Amino acid sequence: MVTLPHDDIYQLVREPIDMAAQIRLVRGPEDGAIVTFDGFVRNQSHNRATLYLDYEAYESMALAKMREIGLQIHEKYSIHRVAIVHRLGRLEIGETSVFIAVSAPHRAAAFDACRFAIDTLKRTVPIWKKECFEDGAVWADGELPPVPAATPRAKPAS
Amino acid sequence: MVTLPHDDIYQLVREPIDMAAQIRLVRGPEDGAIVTFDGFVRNQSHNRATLYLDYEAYESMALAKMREIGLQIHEKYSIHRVAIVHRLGRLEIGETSVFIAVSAPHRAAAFDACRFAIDTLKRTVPIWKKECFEDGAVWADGELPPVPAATPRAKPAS
Amino acid sequence: MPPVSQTIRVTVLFFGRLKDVAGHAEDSAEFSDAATIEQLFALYAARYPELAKYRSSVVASRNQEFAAWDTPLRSGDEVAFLPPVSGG
Amino acid sequence: MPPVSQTIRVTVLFFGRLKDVAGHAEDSAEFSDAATIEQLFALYAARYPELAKYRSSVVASRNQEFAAWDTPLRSGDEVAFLPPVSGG
Repeated sequence: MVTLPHDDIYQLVREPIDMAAQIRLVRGPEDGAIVTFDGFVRNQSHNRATLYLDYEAYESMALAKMREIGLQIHEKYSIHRVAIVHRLGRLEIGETSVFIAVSAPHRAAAFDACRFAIDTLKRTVPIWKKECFEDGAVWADGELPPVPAATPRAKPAS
Repeated sequence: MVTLPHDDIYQLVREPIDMAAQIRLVRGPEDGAIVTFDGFVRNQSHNRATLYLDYEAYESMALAKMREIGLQIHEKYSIHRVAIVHRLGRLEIGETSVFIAVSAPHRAAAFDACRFAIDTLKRTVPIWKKECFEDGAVWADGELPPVPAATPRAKPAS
Repeated sequence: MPPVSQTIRVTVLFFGRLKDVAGHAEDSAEFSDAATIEQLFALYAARYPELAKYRSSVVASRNQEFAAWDTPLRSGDEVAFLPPVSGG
Repeated sequence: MPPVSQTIRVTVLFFGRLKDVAGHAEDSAEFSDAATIEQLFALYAARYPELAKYRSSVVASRNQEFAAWDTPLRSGDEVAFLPPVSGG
């Protein structure tokens, strides 16, 4: 079991994300590489012009799941620090909704960990976006998180 | 043959790299993802404490090879823009030596292209670093670029 | 000895389109006997028939952990019904 | 008609540790007859014997393109001898 470094960053914010600040915070003198993922609002979805997006989260659980992703990538890859920041509320075209930065002594681990982090975030972190178009708003299609099929405790041996 | 977008960025610089500016420059309204690679000076090499690094390049060829990498990733992946910036001269611990940013509508292409770009840069772009330690300086171990084994033109059919 | 009370009181949260269908984000529910997350959902599906249509595209959590539908409820639990996630 | 001059004049560049061994970054060389990059390297290896030790860990370029050792030189070419690259 790996303990999470105290200087990892897991945040839900309602203001623009300062990416340069996050990059500085994950940077250590023993590192050599930082890979970042910056996900931002596209101007269209399924060929309809997007006006803006509105993000909401189950905040306490989302933060717990973000920390769990951090724990997983520390276990799987030789990385140093990670920052995972997701913005909530109304976001305009081009604004960053999620930013992930991973530092590591070597680049392969930083690439693998950053990619694992965003792929896992999109499948497991309870955050939802509503896409707002000229003629209305719809909840975006999403992914159903993997959930235990049955609880062993619910079926005690008789 | 893909033509390189005019707004791709290929630079050799002698001042600190403004990463936030590069990220802004590759960002387009039709994109949704930017992956960046930030390579910077580690505080040690082979367990010796590094004081600083000194980078030199065969500048005209290095820029040509950087552009060639851009062309390759535009051909291989569905990306929008790329910035590849390498710094030369004396770099202190923690300073960025190379920064690559790739924007794309979807994240998989951005990850693949950014990783291909740095992997290829490290094998093919004529740049060299001298590692300066307390007790002297050495040229870093590097990779021998792949070169054609023989020139067909040199052996005309007789 | 008096009989032990079986009353189970849980907090229930709805997110995304489920919040729109249920008409509210948070509620509380009470059971006089043992119940599972599945039974809790059925309670709301009976109250808001449109909710039943989403059953196959809903996952549940209990105390901020994804949970199987047969998970038994305990008093004080926070149960959430979550549509497919679309963060990032 | 006068005989066509065969003189080939090329610019030669050394980088990294090869620059240290050759003692300079740039030179120019002349051949009175056809020559290859290999022959150009041999010329400098004869002048700077330590250079010969690096032959197996050197690649050459001609006019900013990596080039095979048997590439024939043309007047005006810029040839560079490059040790293993270590950018990034």
